[in-house]
Amino acid sequence: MKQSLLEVKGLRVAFGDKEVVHGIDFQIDQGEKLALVGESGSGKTVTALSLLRLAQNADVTGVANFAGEEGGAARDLLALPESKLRGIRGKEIAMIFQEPMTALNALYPVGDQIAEVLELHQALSARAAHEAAVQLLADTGIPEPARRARAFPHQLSGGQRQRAMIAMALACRPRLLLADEPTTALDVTVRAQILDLLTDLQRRYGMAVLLITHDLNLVRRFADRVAVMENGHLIEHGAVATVFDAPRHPYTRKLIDSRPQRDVAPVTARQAEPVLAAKSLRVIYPVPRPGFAGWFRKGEFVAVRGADFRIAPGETLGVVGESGSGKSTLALAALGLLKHQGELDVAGRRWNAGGASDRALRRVMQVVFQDPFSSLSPRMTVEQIVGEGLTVHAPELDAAARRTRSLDVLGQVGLTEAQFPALLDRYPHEFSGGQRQRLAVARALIVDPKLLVLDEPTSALDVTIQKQVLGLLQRLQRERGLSYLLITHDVEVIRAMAHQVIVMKDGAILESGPVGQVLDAPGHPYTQKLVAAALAD
Amino acid sequence: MLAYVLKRLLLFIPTLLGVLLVTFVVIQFVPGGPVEQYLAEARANVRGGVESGGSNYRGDQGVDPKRLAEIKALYGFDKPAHERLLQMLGQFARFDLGRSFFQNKDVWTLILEKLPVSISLGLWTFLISYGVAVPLGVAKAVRAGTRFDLVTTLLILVGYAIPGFVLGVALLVVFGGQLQWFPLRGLTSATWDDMNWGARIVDYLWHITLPVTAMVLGSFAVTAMLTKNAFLEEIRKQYVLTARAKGLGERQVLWKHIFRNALIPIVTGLPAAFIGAFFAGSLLIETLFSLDGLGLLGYESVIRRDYPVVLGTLYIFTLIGLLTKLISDLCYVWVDPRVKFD
Amino acid sequence: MTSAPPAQPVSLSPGRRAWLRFKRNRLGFWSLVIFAAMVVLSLFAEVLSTDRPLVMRYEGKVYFPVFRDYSEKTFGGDFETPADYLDPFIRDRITQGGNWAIYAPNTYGPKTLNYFAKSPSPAPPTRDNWLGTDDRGRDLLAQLIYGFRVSVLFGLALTAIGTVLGVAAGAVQGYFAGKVDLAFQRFIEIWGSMPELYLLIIFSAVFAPSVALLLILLSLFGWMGLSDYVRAEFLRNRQMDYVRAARALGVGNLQIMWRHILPNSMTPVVTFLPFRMSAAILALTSLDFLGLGVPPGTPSLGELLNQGKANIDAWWISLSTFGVLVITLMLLTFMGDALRDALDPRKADR
Amino acid sequence: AHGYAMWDDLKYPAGFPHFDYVNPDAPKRGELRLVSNLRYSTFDKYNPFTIKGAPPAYLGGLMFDSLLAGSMDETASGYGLLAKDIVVSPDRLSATFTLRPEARFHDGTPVEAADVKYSYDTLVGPYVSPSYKTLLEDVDGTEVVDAHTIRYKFKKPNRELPLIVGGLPVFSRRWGMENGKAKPFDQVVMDIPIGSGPYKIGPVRFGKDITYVRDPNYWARDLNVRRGTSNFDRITIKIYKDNTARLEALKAGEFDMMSFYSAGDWARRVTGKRFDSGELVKREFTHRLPSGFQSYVLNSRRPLLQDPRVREALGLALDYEWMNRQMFYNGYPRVRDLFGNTECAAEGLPSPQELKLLERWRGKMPDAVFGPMYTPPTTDGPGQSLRNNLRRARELLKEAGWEYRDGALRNAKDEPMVLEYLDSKEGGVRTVSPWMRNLEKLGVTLRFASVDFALYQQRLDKFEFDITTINFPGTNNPGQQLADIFGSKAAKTESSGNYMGVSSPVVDALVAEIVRAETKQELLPACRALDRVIMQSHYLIPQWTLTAHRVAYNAWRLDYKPPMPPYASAEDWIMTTWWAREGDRR
Ligand SMILES: Nc1ncnc2c1ncn2[C@@H]1O[C@H](COP(=O)(O)OP(=O)(O)OP(=O)(O)O)[C@@H](O)[C@H]1O
Ligand SMILES: Nc1ncnc2c1ncn2[C@@H]1O[C@H](COP(=O)(O)OP(=O)(O)OP(=O)(O)O)[C@@H](O)[C@H]1O
Ligand SMILES: [Mg+2]
Ligand SMILES: [Mg+2]
Repeated sequence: MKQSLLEVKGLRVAFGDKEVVHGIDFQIDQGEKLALVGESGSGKTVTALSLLRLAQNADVTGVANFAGEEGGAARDLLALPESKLRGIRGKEIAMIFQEPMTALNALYPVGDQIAEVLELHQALSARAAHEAAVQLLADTGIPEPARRARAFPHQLSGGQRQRAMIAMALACRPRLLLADEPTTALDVTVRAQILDLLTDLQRRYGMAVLLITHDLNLVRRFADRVAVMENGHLIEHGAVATVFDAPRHPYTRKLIDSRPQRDVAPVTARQAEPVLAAKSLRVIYPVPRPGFAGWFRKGEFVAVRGADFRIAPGETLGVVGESGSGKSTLALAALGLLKHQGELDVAGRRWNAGGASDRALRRVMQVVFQDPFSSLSPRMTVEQIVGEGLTVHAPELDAAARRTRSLDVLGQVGLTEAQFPALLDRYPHEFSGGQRQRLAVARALIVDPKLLVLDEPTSALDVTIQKQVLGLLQRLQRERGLSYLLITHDVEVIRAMAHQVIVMKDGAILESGPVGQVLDAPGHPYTQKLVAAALAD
Repeated sequence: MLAYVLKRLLLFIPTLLGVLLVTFVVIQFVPGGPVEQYLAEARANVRGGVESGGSNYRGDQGVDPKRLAEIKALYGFDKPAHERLLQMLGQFARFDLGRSFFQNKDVWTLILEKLPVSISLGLWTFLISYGVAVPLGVAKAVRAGTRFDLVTTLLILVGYAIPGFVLGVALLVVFGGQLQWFPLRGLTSATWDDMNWGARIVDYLWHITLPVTAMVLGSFAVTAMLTKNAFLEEIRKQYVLTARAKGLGERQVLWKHIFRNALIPIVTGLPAAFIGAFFAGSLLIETLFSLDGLGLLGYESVIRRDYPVVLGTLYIFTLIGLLTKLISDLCYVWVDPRVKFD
Repeated sequence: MTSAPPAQPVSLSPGRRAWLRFKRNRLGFWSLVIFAAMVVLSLFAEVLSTDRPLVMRYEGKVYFPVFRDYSEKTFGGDFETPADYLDPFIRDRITQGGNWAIYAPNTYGPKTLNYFAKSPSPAPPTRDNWLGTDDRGRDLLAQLIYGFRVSVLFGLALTAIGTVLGVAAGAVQGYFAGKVDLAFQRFIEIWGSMPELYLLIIFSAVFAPSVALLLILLSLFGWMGLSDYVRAEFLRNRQMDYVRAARALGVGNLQIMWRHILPNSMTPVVTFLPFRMSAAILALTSLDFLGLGVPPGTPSLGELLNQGKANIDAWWISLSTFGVLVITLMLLTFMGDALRDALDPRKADR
Repeated sequence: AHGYAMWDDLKYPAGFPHFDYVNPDAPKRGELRLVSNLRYSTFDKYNPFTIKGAPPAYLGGLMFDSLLAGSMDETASGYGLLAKDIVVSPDRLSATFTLRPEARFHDGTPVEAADVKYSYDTLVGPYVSPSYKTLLEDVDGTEVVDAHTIRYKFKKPNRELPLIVGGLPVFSRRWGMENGKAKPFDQVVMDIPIGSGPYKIGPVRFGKDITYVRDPNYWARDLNVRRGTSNFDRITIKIYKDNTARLEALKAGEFDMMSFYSAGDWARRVTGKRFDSGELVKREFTHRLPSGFQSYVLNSRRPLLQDPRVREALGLALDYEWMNRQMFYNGYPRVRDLFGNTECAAEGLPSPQELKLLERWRGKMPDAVFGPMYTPPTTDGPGQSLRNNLRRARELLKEAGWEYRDGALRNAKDEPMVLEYLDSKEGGVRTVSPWMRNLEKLGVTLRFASVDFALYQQRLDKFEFDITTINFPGTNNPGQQLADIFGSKAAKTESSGNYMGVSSPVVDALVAEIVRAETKQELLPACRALDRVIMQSHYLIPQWTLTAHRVAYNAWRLDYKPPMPPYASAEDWIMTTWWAREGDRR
């Protein structure tokens, strides 16, 4: 019989006088994989953080008994003195944070950050720890792990950062892993690899996992039991099969039934002037060379090698590909935010970054970044963040008009004043990951652009909200002929949204074509693998 | 990076030229050049009058023009300005700083002579001030808003607000004059030469205690507050959570993770302060404790219009200042790899 | 999808929220209140500390000497010039019989010599001069009140100018980096190594001294220190993702600097504010020896400090001036702390 | 002769055993520790004569002998030191000195006429401070008569010149020689001077302390002019750069003697344990040195200050008694005239001789000159008060056409009386402010302006000021310098000493009379007449002076023979005639 590893009773979390988690109970057994699913903003992250007493500015009450090692006495995590807790953190309970960019220390190479845990808890020498860190990175499937270990977080792709986080969490083989959306930025193949890794650890060391995710397929494949949260309450709880087959709560039912639906109009003006056209677009990152040589010359890393594509008005170009294959880089280059080679025309005009046409072009083209948290100014309120686009592109509006417009757009992405009192006056850190993502979407939409670059716009959204957002995007496309450059790992989203698809790997475009053709009759082995993996879900 | 450093190094030349040129031009317009200054000094009675403003009667010396010309030639003022400028630049290019107008020494010797005093005061002040202020700032940040924070703020502010010379005088009177625990002047005792090494160290430390105390007490406040605020800025960021989640102790979180992120403002002042520790003097403290340092040299040379010293020290200090700035810029990159200069 | 309900009245503007956060820092809030009170009081110095009676009655008529000059002859004296109401000769006359006069709480003005003092100046505190007199026999309390006003107003102005210039210069260098930075830095280096003293001497030969001139001269050089710090912060913050996001949004450079980077680069600015202020207060008299500062004899805290140094045994001069300085600095620092809290949204404010 | 006196009234006869004020049997021992009195209180050379650099304090006086030695109880006389004989030619156009054959430099070589000549030539040569050239302007040159006889030639007869040249330091022509060749004098820097004086340079901590050690084989140790002098084995000069530190060091017993120049210091700060115990003693030694006339100078070139009545009125507003009481701790007597503390000072009614000089100018100067001597206005004493003085001032101003109108004192042209006091130190405002206050009562605005020192000098040189303070030094031998201060030629010469702008034939004539005077009987009336004229014209508002040396000394270590000779500076007197007590009682 399995011993209960963690037993949470009556956990309540409040920010100021606003309670966001209203007394939940659950337990995890040793070696068990519990999935925590639920609406975006329902309190999943906060719950996980509270267990390690890391929720800032929050008042946490309740009991969380964590079994001692080798059958030792259980300890209440919420009452333990800080010094004792420190011994548990990272060693017995590790956490994978939802937003790796902000969660990693920007000033240390990721390898060092991983090695640090090892040095701390396993008393490895610096050298050994570093080697172990490289090995851990390799285990998560990062190519060239030795080089990546020396890279700083901002030099990695979203998925690579996430994997670095995972490597860090797994470094000490914790007894309990709190994994907050660990795979959102990973493509299906890598995701499978990570899951295998987790399963392996779980089997070998009896690691228990609390998996917070929106991905129901993942839950189904991976978890033993599932708990569903809505609005700070734990509304359903049970074995995966039971819950999925016979959901009791209406929200659970809605969750399970939600699937992105394709509701896009065919592109009519494929021949019209493209909103965005790229020809042999190349992007090169300078990378430091190790040692003394770095003083004299930078190495080069070609992140995008000669991409050709075009996006017609009203068209969606889906970009899929391996994590780290250069998708975000491609997007940034298209936005004129990175130095690039090759030709790039926006609405018939060449990008000459910084030129006089800059602002006009910006109006045409907006973006949702992959990592919403770091792309939101920490000292600006929602009103300022969302309204800023209007002050730039519609200076004629007065403050009141801007407010109305802002609230309007926010409502469309599912953030309403009813839900969040004083919504406009909140700061980004007061939101959940999914909410922040929607802020970013709202910020882009309010300008009313012609082309929207969406880098993983729904990765942090639960299926219901995801459906709502995708629906919104589709409606806008139908009504206003918006074009999208949509980067995602979610093949379902591609299916629902894209007209054309390009598949990237290692900076190169492997394959491109209409969505049906690429997904149904993939030509390249990588695409085949990708589609197969997606179908397997 | 190397290219950038080279570029910066090359830019030293025009900068130095600019600095020297500007100063040289300004000097041409200052009333009362060295010749006048010399004459005024030669005239002035050694002993001042009683409790008066004003000046001493200077006796009958409508200095006759021939003599004036002689003195001018002595100072090299018989040549036109541009010739003097070129000559000076030529000298400086060879790192020859020229000779003082008023002292029988070349400027290098003067600087080197004064260095021990300046370094003694500066380096200790620097070490103590950063050694205390940074940890204090961190402690204040961690305990922000507590009584500890309040009390230390008060203390360092009092230290800051007491002007150095008032504090110096007070220390001198109480500990030097009344109690006679510490000597009143100089870096070493008269018997220094006969001492063994241990005794010398003790003697040296004994001598610098008062001046360094006077200088250091006021220097905590700014650094400590800067550190505190920089830490507070960082302490609530997400990566701190990650570091805590790893199980790092508070000290490691502070000193490893937050420290480096908070370092930029601290680093900005640091190299300058460090170099300043070697070359900046403190006029008032030096005077008070009868120390012959660069502060006094700089001040007197400006006041007495000792232009070779003014320009020579300016040249050297600017050069060092430029290097410092470069180093501090490189420090930014070292501290934060995201910083780029292009 | 329905459009959102109109803005709710409960919502507060960010400025207001910042103000609330500021107020939540009780120490800072009260510091502000006290400081403001001190400044306001010092603005009324002319009625708080003056050698003229506020109201008086002389031979049946009522006079308001604080507001108007009356010649000494009015009160039976010899001279047509304004009366000296502390002169026993006049004082006797205006308090005889039915005459009366109400004096200000402290009966000395900024320039009033206590001509009738009993002990040589500087004299220690007495009933007449609550904080003693300075080295020329002026009442120290009056000096402090008027000196505080001049010094603080000057300090505020100089700090404001210096901070604005420093932030602007630093922001431009840090944000644009590259060539702009290289050029600007060289300019600063050259500018910064100007022989300030000589320049000032030249100025003092050309211009008549005034506070405004001093303000301009000191402002010319006062911004450089801060600009380095701001530059460093901008150099770092301009690489942040949110800046990239703003740029993608089409926000102009100025707006990015102002709205996105500056709020995140305020640490040195806020930290240095109180210190700049107190340095400015001291700078007010630092150029007196060139004849540049305030007109000689104008009370100012810096001048009192100099006097304190010259008369080290007249402890009441140094001590009281120093007290005022410490208190000012303390209030400013606490206000700075509160300001920093106010600017930090992560500090919970509900 | 064995000596020379300006007015032929040598006090000591030939062969006198020693000066009266020395203790001929004073023990030779011990150490005297002094503080440097120089403004740039460091030193970087041993050559006290060249322009560049700073020599240590007292070096010249201790290391060099001169032909004649002065005595401290006479004003204008010298007795043979290096010279055993001095002969001034009847036409006063030359002076011949015969050197003592036994005179020796520190290196053992005899002092010869060539050395004297060399010293003179060097001092008037290039590289040397121009003040020597000014001083020796009227010297025509030297002539070596024989190895031990030197003759100075003068351009014009001047009773003072023999004393001046007799007082020049004499150094060896071998000083600064390198390999038998003389270096240019400005390169003689660190070469130890070769003099013949009683002390040599001992241990030195460069830029900090210097110790002079007594030369036990000093050639003149038994000479009458040197008997009982130079009693300390060592004289150590310590450098303290700050006043407070210096004072504290004195209190801590770091030196044996210090003079004070500030009334505040003297009255309030010269206290402490050692004073209580009697180890340190605080004393004022009244001297007879000319007090000079430190004054507020009214620049009569300025239209507002042309009228003597206006100038007098300004002086009436100065409440000296108040200042002395409230600011100076009653430490200073007032300056009353040009020749304070000397025989030249005028008093009471003019004497017949004075009248003779003045009479022919009657009408060209204020009549008050013929009345009793000017006394500065006072506010102390029966019937005297500031109010009375101000009333009088108002009357004077009224006579001069100035009346109070619209908030200022105005003349017929409606110009306000606004004056500026120029100073180079901000601290000067302290002493001016009470005057400013009193002037305000008259409606006169006096503004205080302080400017940088160099600028101040410039403006003084060009006479661009209304009022300032000048500390005119006094002299026992008034002469040509008066023409620079009061002469009408000087009034038109930039950077002359005639700041007041005095331009009067009377004054010119009186100055000429003084310069021409052959005897004291001729000199004194002329001086006194000048004194009366200048003071009654109100160009100067006299300030205050000091007629005593304020000295704190260590009574446990030092001893001396009272009384103090009247014409000595404190340090000189102490260094030369005091001696160390037996054993250090500390
Ligand atoms: N610092 C904070 N201050 C105030 N409210 C907060 C704060 N952090 C989170 N919240 C609120 O708490 C609620 C729960 O947030 P949490 O991050 O746990 O959501 P989540 O379930 O993880 O959602 P997501 O799936 O979008 O990440 C949200 O409504 C959020 O707005
Ligand atoms: N600043 C940088 N310096 C050097 N290399 C970089 C930098 N940024 C990204 N890279 C590298 O470029 C490659 C492409 O990165 P990019 O962010 O475009 O990947 P991606 O396709 O968006 O991946 P993901 O799906 O994981 O977000 C990655 O291998 C990454 O390590
Ligand atoms: Mg979350
Ligand atoms: Mg990406």
